[in-house]
Amino acid sequence: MTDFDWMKIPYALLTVFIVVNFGMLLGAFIQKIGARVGRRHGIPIWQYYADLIKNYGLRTSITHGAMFYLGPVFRLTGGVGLLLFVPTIYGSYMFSNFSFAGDLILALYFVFFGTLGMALGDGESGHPNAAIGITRGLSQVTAAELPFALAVFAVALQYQTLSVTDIVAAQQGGMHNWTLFTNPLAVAAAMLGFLGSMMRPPFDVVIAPQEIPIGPPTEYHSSYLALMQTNRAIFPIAKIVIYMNLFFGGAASWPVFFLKVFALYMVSVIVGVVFPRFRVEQSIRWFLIWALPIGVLAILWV
Amino acid sequence: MIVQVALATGFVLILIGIYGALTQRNLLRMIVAFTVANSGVNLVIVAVGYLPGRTAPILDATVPAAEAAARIIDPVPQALVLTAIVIGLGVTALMLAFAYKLYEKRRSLDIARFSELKW
Amino acid sequence: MIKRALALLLVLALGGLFASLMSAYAPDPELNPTARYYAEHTAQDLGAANLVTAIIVTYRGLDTLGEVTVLFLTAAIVGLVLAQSRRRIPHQPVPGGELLATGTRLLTPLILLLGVYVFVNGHLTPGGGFQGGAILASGVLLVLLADPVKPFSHGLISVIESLAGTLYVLIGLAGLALAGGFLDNRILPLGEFGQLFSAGAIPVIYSLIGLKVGAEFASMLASLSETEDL
Amino acid sequence: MVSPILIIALGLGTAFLLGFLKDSQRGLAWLVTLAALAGMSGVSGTWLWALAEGTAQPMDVWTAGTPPPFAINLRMALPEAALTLLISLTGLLSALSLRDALLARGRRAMAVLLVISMALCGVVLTRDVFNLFVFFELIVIATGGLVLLSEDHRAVAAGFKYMVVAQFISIFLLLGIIFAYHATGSLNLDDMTHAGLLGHPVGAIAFFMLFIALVAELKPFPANGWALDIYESAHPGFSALFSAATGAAALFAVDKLLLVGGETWLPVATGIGLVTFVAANLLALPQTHDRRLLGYSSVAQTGLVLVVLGQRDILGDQTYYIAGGILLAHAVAKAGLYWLSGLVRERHLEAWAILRNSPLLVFAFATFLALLTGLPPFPGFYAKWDLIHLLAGEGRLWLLGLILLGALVESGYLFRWFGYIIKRQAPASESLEPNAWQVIPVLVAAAMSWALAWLWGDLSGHGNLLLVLPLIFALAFLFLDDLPAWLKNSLAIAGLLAWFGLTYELYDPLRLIFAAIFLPGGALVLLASYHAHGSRTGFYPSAMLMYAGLAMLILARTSFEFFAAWELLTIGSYFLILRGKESEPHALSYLLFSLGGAFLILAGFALAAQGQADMAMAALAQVAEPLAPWVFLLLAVGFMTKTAAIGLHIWLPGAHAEAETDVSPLVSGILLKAGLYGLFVLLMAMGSQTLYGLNLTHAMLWIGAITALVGNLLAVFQEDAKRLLAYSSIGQMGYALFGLAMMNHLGWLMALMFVINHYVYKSMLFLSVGGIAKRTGTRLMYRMGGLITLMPLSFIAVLIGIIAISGVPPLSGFGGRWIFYNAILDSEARLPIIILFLAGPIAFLYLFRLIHTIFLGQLKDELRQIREAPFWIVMPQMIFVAILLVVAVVPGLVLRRVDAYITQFFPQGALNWEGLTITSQYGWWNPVAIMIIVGVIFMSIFAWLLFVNRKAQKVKQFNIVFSAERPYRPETTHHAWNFFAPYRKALGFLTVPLVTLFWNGVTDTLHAGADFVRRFYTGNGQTYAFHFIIFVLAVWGLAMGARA
Amino acid sequence: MSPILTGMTVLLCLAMIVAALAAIRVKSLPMAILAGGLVSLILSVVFLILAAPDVAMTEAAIGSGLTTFLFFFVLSRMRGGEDD
Repeated sequence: MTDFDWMKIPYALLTVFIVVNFGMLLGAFIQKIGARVGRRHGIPIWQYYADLIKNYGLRTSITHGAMFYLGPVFRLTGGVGLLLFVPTIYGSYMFSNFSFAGDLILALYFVFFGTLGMALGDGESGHPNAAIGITRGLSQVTAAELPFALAVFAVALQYQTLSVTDIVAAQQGGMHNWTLFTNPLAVAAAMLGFLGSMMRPPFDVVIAPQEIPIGPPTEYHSSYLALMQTNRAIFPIAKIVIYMNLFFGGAASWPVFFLKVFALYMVSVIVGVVFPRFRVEQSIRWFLIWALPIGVLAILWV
Repeated sequence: MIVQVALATGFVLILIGIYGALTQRNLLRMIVAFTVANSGVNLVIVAVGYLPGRTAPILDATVPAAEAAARIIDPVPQALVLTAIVIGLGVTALMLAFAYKLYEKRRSLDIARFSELKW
Repeated sequence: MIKRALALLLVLALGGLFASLMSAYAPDPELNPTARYYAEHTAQDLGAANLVTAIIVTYRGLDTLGEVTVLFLTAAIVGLVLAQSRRRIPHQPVPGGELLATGTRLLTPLILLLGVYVFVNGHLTPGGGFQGGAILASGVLLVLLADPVKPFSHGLISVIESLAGTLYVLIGLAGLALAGGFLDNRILPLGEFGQLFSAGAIPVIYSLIGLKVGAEFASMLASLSETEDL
Repeated sequence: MVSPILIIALGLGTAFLLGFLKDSQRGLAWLVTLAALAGMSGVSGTWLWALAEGTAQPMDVWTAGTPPPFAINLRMALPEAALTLLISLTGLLSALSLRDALLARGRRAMAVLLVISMALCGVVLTRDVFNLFVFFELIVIATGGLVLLSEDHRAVAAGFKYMVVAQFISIFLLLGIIFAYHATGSLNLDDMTHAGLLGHPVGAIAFFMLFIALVAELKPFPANGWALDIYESAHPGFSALFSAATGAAALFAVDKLLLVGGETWLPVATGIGLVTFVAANLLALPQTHDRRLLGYSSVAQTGLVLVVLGQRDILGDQTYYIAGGILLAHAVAKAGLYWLSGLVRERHLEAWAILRNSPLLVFAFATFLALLTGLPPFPGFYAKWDLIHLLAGEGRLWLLGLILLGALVESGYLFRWFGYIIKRQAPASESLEPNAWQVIPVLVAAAMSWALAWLWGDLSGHGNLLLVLPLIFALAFLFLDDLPAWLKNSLAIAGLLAWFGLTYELYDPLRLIFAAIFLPGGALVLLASYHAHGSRTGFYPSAMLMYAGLAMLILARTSFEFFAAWELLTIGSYFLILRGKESEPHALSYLLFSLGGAFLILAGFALAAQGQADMAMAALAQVAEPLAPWVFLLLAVGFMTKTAAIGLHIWLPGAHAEAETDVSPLVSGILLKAGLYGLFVLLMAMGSQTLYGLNLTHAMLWIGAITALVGNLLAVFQEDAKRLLAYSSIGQMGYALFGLAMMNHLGWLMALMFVINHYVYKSMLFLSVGGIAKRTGTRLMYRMGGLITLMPLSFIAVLIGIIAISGVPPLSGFGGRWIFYNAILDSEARLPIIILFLAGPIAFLYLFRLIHTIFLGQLKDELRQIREAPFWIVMPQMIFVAILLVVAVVPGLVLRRVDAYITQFFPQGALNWEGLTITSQYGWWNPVAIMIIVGVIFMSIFAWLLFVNRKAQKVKQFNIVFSAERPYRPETTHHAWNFFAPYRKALGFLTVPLVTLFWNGVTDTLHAGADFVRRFYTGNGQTYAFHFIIFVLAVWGLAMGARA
Repeated sequence: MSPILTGMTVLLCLAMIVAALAAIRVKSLPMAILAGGLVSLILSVVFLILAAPDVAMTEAAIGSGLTTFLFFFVLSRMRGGEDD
């Protein structure tokens, strides 16, 4: 834990910059893989940049009200904040970001900041499908968060600390020190929860295009959408960073970081390819029946 | 001996009265049963005060005041019974008046018919 | 039938209670201290020959006052109960025969006299206010039977009733003020033992009781006689 | 001093004198009657005064100038003086109340009234057992007569039934008398005691007969059908006398006899009293006839006094103080209620709603109710306290439990009735035409109630509650009730702040937090009450009563003070909750749970005190095994009732939701903290306790966790916004309970954090939601929607509130969560922690629903015209918002000192408050930094978005993509009803209202059982005779069985 | 006390019990009332034997006399009531 100094600000911006780019490339890359597996061409690797630039470039004269306006702001603040409250690269002063402001718990709870804002903004759009999407999303995410929260707690118990840095530090010195191997139950629970929070099949009914036109953000467009797209690049990675730090030994350098994030991302992709989509209550039950007991065991086992 | 007989009779009268009061449904018959029971009570009270071979608690030539303590029976139960008899009459009269009043309402003396007030 | 059986059962159980009472009972061989006190002190303290009377009028005078009050209450309540049932149109009951009427006229004064005799001598001989009062009432009853049509003088009865009652209470209070306590008979001289005018206020009180009891009974009977046939 | 015999002479003489008056002079006769009764009251009053002041000595009055036992003697001592005064005053006031009936029936009826008053006094005064019989017969006959004063023709039958039973009674009484005389040679009660009546062969049976006959006059269950019929049909003026005076006299007679019987017969009396008390109260439950209900209550109260008399062996000198407290309270209240019933024409309980037209009469009714149920500051309260303590000290716990159970049932039906009065529709046909002669007795009784309250407080060893400043302040509002509401509100606020200022020095840091919430916090919530117009009758006395209780609670140093304060705040808040529109059943269930909890607390204190009448709260720490865990259990469950822990929570949603707009924050934000305060005090003193190997704090941990889970889950499925908040409170209290039960430093800190936060955001949310409900006319969220533009300030309050509750940084809720995580790392109990984890995210669901369905989505047509909530409702919300922000940034402001304070209990685990970062042994948290970082990121993005979209305009409502159609009806586009349908499908099974079913089952069983049992009162006088004989034999059998 | 007196007492007592049973068992109400009066009347004799002349007088006058009379007085007002 270090205190604030002004240099942290440019360093933090650098982290954000790297992660945004990585996130966009990663997203496109995974789309591309998916397309290739399906024997399609897929999108070009810079497609996300093009979309983003286009949307940022668009001007809109429409708003549905104050919260509609603030929704994307909340959302992106949530993503960026989450990223910045956690040290990205272990042992690096540059990329320890603003982790002095709080520990693991801060990150855990800040996840909801964006979700809440998004839900509020969507709500104000006045579109019933948006509201339905939100109820589904919230219902599912609360169920999916449970095993994750349990796993986090198990890890905190295991290492007797809430400091992310300390947890990563405890996992250094070889793969066998990773939580993955020292506490496999916790990791299993967390990974099941992870699937649920990535908005990928089989847990993607929230934004399922077939049923509802793109779910909660139905009414969002132009620069509003651009902010969300930015967040969509940052947020999964910020989450994965937490997973990586807690369970997979963290990353001491950017290459390791890229590799681990990519690998974790792929887990959800692969699962998504294999399973059909769940309805919300099904996924809630699934988390409660499969993921939750593992989490409970993880805690009891520590 | 005589005391025991009187006592037993008194108790039997009480029991007969109580049995009558519990089984007769006619208001007047219930009241009659109570007078029988009251008679029994009075007999018991007097019997309890009786001492064999003594005389009534009235001082006169045959029972001078000086010998009274050895000659007379206990006057207290008699005084009590006097009161009880009069009170018994009062209650009986009152019950009769009530029975009359009830009969006036219903043209019946069956106690089971005066049970609107319940529960 | 169940009711009878249950009643029988209960009565038998009560009989058991009474039986245990009887089996534990043994007559006193001697007078108990209270009775002994009365036997030894009454003549000299109160001057009454009839101990029962002495107890009723003086020693346990408060009971007797209550007893008179019971009759007073009963008369009042019987009056109250039946007041609502009074006939509105006087009907004509058959008057008693000439013989009865004449006999009544002859007998009533005698009966009343007998009643007075009984209560005035209460402190000397058996009998007293209650018995005398009952005899008085039977005189009234005779009048009622003989001539049901004749309006009965409630006013007179009421005055006698109130007067006797009030005087009774006042004498009691006089005992409080002048003698040893409420209803003490020694507010009047005890006189000579065995005489009519003796035993202090006992004859007076017993007379008042007699009058009051007679009046109450009469009032009760009168109230009843004025009811309607149902 | 005048001779006490004058009481008798006066009554009797006047009764005889009335005969001199003409029948037409009824008015005069009535005045004479009044004068005589006044004279009797005067004599007894003088005696009472002289005896109490010590200027006269107890006196034995001889009659006939002869010493007892040879002549009848009367005794005048303190109890006799009090009872004769009670009797003659009741007679006097009943004569007023009976005026019309007496004038209609004439002087004979008046004479009967005089005679019964006299005879009742005689029963009290006489020491002679046969004299007692005579007086009793007088009472029987007079009762038969006075029953006839009723308009109800069924009264004649009731009178006859009474006489039937009275005949049986007199048989036993006479037999008992003569054999007792035979055994002891005396008719004098004192002589009988000395002569050892019970030692004689026939003595025991003789005593039994005397005893059973006198007890039968107390209308014991089950031999009391006749009495109930009389209560139901007689003139209320007479019923008042029959209940108050006859009951008192008969009880005193039984007491005199019990002194003869000695200790052997005390248990029998106790048993009869207890059965009567419990059974009569249960049987009263299904009653709908007001006077019969009061009859059952009378029977029950008499039974309770009999229990007290039966406990003479352990109560000793206290017997008369306790029995007198209960008896006088009962007598005054019951007489008052009967007189009051004369003003109500219809005979079902709802008809009493007519009283609502007169606040004075409602006040009188409430006074009588409080008197009957033994609430402070009335005598029953002091008496019950001492009784329970003495019982507990002797280990008579069954007795204690049954007494409290009966008292609870009694409170149940009485307060249900009060609810009817306040809430039900009065019969249209009826109007309240107060007749001065009937109102005066009621008001005198109410005044007497307060006088008794004063007197008993003065006599008690615990100090007079009526001298406690906060209570005086609260009661003062009764007199100010006609002032305009704003003026009273200002007074109330000033009072709260002034008291806080006065007592500031007295609080340690922990208490300071509670005091701050109760007093200035209360004042802050009261700001919202400025919106009310008119005089708001009844609001301020109730609210200030609650505040008085709260203020006294924190300062309470002894268990008595604590409990008195507890009862006061309960009753005050009950009145407050009852003010809500639909709150009648909920207020009742609130009260019942609260009283049930209070009784547990009382039992706990009593058990802990071990026979002492009182104890310092701190002395709880000295309670030793094996008692300590039981004390802990009782107190903890009692307090958890107030915090609505699972299983005891069902009162809360209705009570909080149905309360008025500015009451909900009072009862939720402030009142719930009283329970937590109790738990704090308990845990500070007693720590962990183990019962049968079960660690009780561990059990509390589970309860807290399950409460949090179920509370949150239920909140998710509410359609009613205030209910949602109410369930949320249950969940929040679960968290706080959990924190406390963790029994570590941070757990307690977390609980305190919840105390503060919950006060702030729940008060705020209830105010905003209340304001919205006020404007929209509904609390159903699906009827709202899109209100953000119309009620922006309310929206801001709700937004801040839900962010705070959900624990999302940067607002203050996060601090609670952070401490929570640090705390559980110290805890060994993992399973309950897991349950609490489950609860966490669910909170998010209901909170989102709250803000979404009210403010977001589509606006309904009918709500287009509404305005922002009234200023005075919004204003406190904005203050709360400010507080939330401040607490969010500098939580140390309040928590630091508490943290240090807790260290004395748990040295381990204190936080480090150096600098801006709060550090624990596991992690850290820098609220300022979080606020700045989030703020900067947020503002930068926001500024940018504003900049690029600077031309954006708000579009029309339906400018949305909607399946290529333009929706016309806003209802169709506001997704709000059954908002979390998938969740319900997945987890709905957890919300089956098992607890509600359980409690409903309990009450239904009680009702059905009572309804079944009461059928054995067939109404047939002969059946009642059977009951009597069976009763006699049963008591005999049991008494003999117990002896053997 | 002489055996004759004792025997007489026993007989009187038996008579009383019979009369009492009659009072609660006989079909006709007037007969029942009379039987009740008879109990009182015999009782007053027993009182005399038990050396209680005051009580005997009272019982005769009030218990058997006035009470019985009251019964008949009331009964005469209620034609048909006796059959219930």
